[in-house]
Amino acid sequence: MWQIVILVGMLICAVMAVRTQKLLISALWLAGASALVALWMYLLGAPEIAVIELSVGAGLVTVLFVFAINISGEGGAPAKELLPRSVSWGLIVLSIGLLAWMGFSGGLPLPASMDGTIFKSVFWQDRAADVLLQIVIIFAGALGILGLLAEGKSHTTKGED
Amino acid sequence: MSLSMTTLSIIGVLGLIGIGLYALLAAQHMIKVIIALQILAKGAILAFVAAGQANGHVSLGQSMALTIVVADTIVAVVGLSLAVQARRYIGSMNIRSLSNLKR
Amino acid sequence: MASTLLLLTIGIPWAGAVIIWLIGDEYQKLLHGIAVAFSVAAGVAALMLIPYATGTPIISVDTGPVFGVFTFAPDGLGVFLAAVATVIGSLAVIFSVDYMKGEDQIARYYAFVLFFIGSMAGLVMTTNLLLVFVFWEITALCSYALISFHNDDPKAVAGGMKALIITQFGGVGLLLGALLIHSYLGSYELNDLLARWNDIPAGVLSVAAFGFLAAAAAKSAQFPFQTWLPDAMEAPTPISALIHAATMVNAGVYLLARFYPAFCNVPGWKTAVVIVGVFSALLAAIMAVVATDLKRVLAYSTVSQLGYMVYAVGTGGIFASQFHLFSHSVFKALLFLGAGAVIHAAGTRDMREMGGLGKKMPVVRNVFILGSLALAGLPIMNGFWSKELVLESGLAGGPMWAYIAMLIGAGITAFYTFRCVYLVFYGEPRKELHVHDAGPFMKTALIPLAALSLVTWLAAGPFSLLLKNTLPYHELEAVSTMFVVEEVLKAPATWIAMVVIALGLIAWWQRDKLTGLGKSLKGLGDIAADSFGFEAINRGVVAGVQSTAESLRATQTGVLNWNVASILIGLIVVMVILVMGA
Amino acid sequence: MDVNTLFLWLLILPFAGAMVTYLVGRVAVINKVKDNPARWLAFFVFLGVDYIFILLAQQFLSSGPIDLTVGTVALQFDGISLVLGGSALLLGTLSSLFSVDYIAGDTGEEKFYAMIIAMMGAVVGLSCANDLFNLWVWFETMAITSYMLVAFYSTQPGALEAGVKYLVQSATGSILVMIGIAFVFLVTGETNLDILQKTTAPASILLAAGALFIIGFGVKAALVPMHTWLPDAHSQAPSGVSALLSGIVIEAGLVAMMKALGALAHVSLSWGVILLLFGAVNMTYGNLMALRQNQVKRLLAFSSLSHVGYMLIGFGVAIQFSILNGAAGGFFHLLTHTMMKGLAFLAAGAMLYALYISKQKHGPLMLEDLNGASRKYPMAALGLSVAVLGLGGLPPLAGFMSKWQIFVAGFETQNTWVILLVVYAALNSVLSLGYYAPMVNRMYRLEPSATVSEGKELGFVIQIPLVILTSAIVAIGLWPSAVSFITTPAAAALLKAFGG
Repeated sequence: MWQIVILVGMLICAVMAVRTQKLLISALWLAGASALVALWMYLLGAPEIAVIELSVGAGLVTVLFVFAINISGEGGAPAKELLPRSVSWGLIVLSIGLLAWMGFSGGLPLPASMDGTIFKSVFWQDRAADVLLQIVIIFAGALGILGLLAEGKSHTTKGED
Repeated sequence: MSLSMTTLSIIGVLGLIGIGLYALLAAQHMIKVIIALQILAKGAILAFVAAGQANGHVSLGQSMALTIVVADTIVAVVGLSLAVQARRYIGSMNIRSLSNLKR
Repeated sequence: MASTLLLLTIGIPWAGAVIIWLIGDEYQKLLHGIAVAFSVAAGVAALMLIPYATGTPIISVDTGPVFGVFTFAPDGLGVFLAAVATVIGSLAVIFSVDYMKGEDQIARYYAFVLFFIGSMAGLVMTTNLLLVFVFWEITALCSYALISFHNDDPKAVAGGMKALIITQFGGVGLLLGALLIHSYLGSYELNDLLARWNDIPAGVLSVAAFGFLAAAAAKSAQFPFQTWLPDAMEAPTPISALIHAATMVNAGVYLLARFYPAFCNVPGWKTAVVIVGVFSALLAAIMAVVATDLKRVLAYSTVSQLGYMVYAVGTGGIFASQFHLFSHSVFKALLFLGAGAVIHAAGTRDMREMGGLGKKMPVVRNVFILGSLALAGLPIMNGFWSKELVLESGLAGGPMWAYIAMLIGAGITAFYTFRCVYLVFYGEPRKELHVHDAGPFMKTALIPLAALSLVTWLAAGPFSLLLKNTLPYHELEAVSTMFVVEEVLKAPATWIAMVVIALGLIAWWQRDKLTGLGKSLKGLGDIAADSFGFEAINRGVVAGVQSTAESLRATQTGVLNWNVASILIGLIVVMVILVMGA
Repeated sequence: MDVNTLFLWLLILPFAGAMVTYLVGRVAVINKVKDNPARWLAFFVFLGVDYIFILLAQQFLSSGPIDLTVGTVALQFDGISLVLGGSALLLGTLSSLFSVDYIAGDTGEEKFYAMIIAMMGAVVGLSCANDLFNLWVWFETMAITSYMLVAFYSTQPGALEAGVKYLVQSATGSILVMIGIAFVFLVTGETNLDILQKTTAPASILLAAGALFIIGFGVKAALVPMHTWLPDAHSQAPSGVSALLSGIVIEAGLVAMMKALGALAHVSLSWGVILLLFGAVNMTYGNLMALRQNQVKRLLAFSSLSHVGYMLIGFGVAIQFSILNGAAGGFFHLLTHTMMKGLAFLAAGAMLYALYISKQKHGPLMLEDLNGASRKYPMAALGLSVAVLGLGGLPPLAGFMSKWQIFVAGFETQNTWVILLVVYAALNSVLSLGYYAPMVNRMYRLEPSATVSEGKELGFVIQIPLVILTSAIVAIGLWPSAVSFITTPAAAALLKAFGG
């Protein structure tokens, strides 16, 4: 029963993150959702990823959001949606409904016994290829931010020739 | 309640995805859009962990989930910097002012 | 030797095209010289190839199962049309030296002309269906580039686009046929089809047959695809001559004649071919009567004469159709180049502004009249013999109504031909035009053509022998020239035709007395001037596509939310399809 | 060096090279070196990767697929890697050469080169991935590297807007793919593609996974209606990047989709049908949209949609009817589209550079600007002409031959519907000439537009890629079998992935 409470809490946090008008509050709701997701994953027997999600999802990302909101300021007054609300609802209900129906109609596999592998060795050794690529992704992300936020004039030398 | 943890997790995943996608349809501010992407990412992470838990390969599931955390954080960061840049050079983070390229 | 000559026939013009393109526009004189040299050399190579004519491929390069064996065979049909393309083509090039003097971008002009000639030679000599399609499309591309040569003129560009799109549209029929044949025979080899057409299911074969017919009709500007040819008149006049006499439009008739043995057994195919021929011949002839643009008259006459050739194929007269094609190439090149000389001198294409030009340019007048006589089918011009052969074959192998329609067409042909000659060269000058006779290069091209249109019919015997010996599947008989002469002179059909043609002439002579009739026909004339509504259909299709495209642009909203929504729509659609399909 | 080490180097070198390029470039920027060495370093990194790739390709052609296992993650150098990796490296090399002048002096030059190397490295890796999750990671790496490249002109509103839309839609697609992978993993506990292909059985959750793969990867592969980011991104990116996006990235999305669907080959019998349907829609939509465009790069971007349609028909026929020629034609068209669209964007980019960028203007290249361009920019005009005529499917250019092979495959099915679809595709080719041909015409007009007469001369280096690609397109058109040694193994690999 208490699992359902966590689950519902998680979804409510997400809904609030979407519904809230103030961006800062919205980011905080997101952090809340993140924390509950982490808790849920802990319950699923995945403590390592839960810790990481807590620190990155609820910590780092929130900081980044606050930082960005600081730069940009709060958004303006709420305006009418660009997409009619009924269309949005229809699309979501249809697509998620279909997904859920297709997902559950065949029945989910029964819980299997744990394979007993250790996260550390799976992550660092078995999936080393993914890990190496994460480095590339981080590198690319860093360059992306640097490239985007770089101040200064474009075409510094071209005007001279 | 006879719902298993796996079933509950999948419900949670679908819920997060639905909320995230709805946010993408309704959001008018770039920050909100990035938040929506983050909600979607949480759904994906949860899906992998739940899948790993269900089939017994929980470490494998965690490992893949971790990769997703990294990738999606980077996406969020790049997205935020794009948004900040848009604020600087377009003057707004609103989707309305980001819809000049069309037709 | 034969394979070398064959490669030279295709390769020389292409090499010339590349060289001219590399030289660029700087050296005008050099360009003219090179173009003439290469085109004449190609013509010589093609003529030298004639004695080596054979039905079996002499060049074959295997490129694997998908693209087949690239084969070339200089059989009677191929080598003959290659010779027409290169020889008439080289005369058009010689004519261009005067006509295009001082024009800008002359390199582009000559490069495409030579590329065009070489591709046409390739089209008729390859026996691989894929290569047929390739060359087919290249000729379409070249005609587009040349029709819209004056590409600052929107009319020229539009004319070129129309030619390209319509012939490409027809090309889809060729593609359909070629691929169907390949999928059932596993080969692109043309002779395989002619030998093994029985292995293809009847329904499939008939789709292929009608696909080829559509392709041929589009290329030869036949009903109902005839609308592009008159608009192609925006091209420089030597190009019109090239398209009408040497290359392009011949390809359609060639295609029908080439595949006749495989398709003649398809139910309804021959009738369809006859109908296409008759409609084209009659409609175009009527349009020629009301046209006032000199080149348009000639363009309609081309459609009409091609109609005769198509009709001949439909009635089984392969020899007659190719023989008429031969005559037509010569006299139509002559007429177009003559018209080019007139237009070059007069600076207008409108016949109503001409008149009385005969005295000022006697040479052009004389050759033009010779060409007109051939077009009208008067003895002893080459057009006479071949048209009579066509009509005779129609009487023997086609339905009676078609024959009568074609006879009427012959009468109308005579009528509009003489109208045209009279309006241009005789009567009182209607407008003050400072004209001069043709330049030396123009004459170099015109005079041989005039001579040829007097004598090519003498080649009937050798020509039929050539076809018989190299086209084993066509079941042709060799006839001697004398036999043809006797046959034509003895046949009552000839005399009927002569009477009709004479009636056409008398009608022109007595046109003033026929005003009553003329008035009653005015309605028809008006419809004819508007291309019997086909122009409207063309315009409607184009406008429809354009406006659909324009309204479709609204779907690119540029709004992020909608973009995401479209992803979801895609997801829902795919899931529904999967659920329904499962 | 043994094959496995070589393979590893093929995967690592681009990223190592990217980092080194960035560092060298950064140092040069800090020290205010006038001609940043990063531009040439990038080119040489590409050459190095090309060399390793060729060695591996030779090995593959002589003794079959090369396997590499990192931990438990399987990678395989097979025919698909040969086509996609080869195209990526070819166009990447030429594009980096092209960008030497184009990007010179722009802020972030060193990052630009690092990113294109990394992006192409990711495509090569993607083409080798034989593990469902690893495939996604390569895919995501490619996506993240491309975000910044699209928004490279980070002070231009257009580029930023395009970047935002691209990022959000691409990330959405990426999440959908992840959910799909999670579903597959949930049911099977496995991510190896070979094992998955043999073990998966029909189940509705796996059908959902397949739908998610088609849509998720379809966003990147620009299937209509998931294509909406493409015209913006392709037209706003620097031209070298536009060429890569249009010539490589969307194809990489398509290949990733094929690989992922291969894992679910036995789950449904209708994967091929869905691809064929998307193919039909893509062709029509792309052509109609391109018909009314007046910006050159946007027009080319829309035409990419229709070319994805042709590839989809080839792959769809191959999957649905197990016809080798369909896959071979699809890969052949992938290869020729890489060359043609790459050339088209590079040639248009060369003119954009001469007319606008070199004067520090950021206007779009309009169709009117092309008027009379052939006199001043003969090579760029010729290249663009050859490229668009090839795209329009005119022989004897490469695009015709690849379309032909797809058509041959369609007819080989001897299925009326597929044959009608192929005829429809051929009619679409005719329709596409409606916008390609006038474009060529413009360039050869006599009266140059005002923009052209004020344009700057083009340098030598920027024209080298144009010459190479133009001659390659003509050469392949004249001798189409020249590349069948690449496309046939790729087709075999695809059919094998679908258990055929």
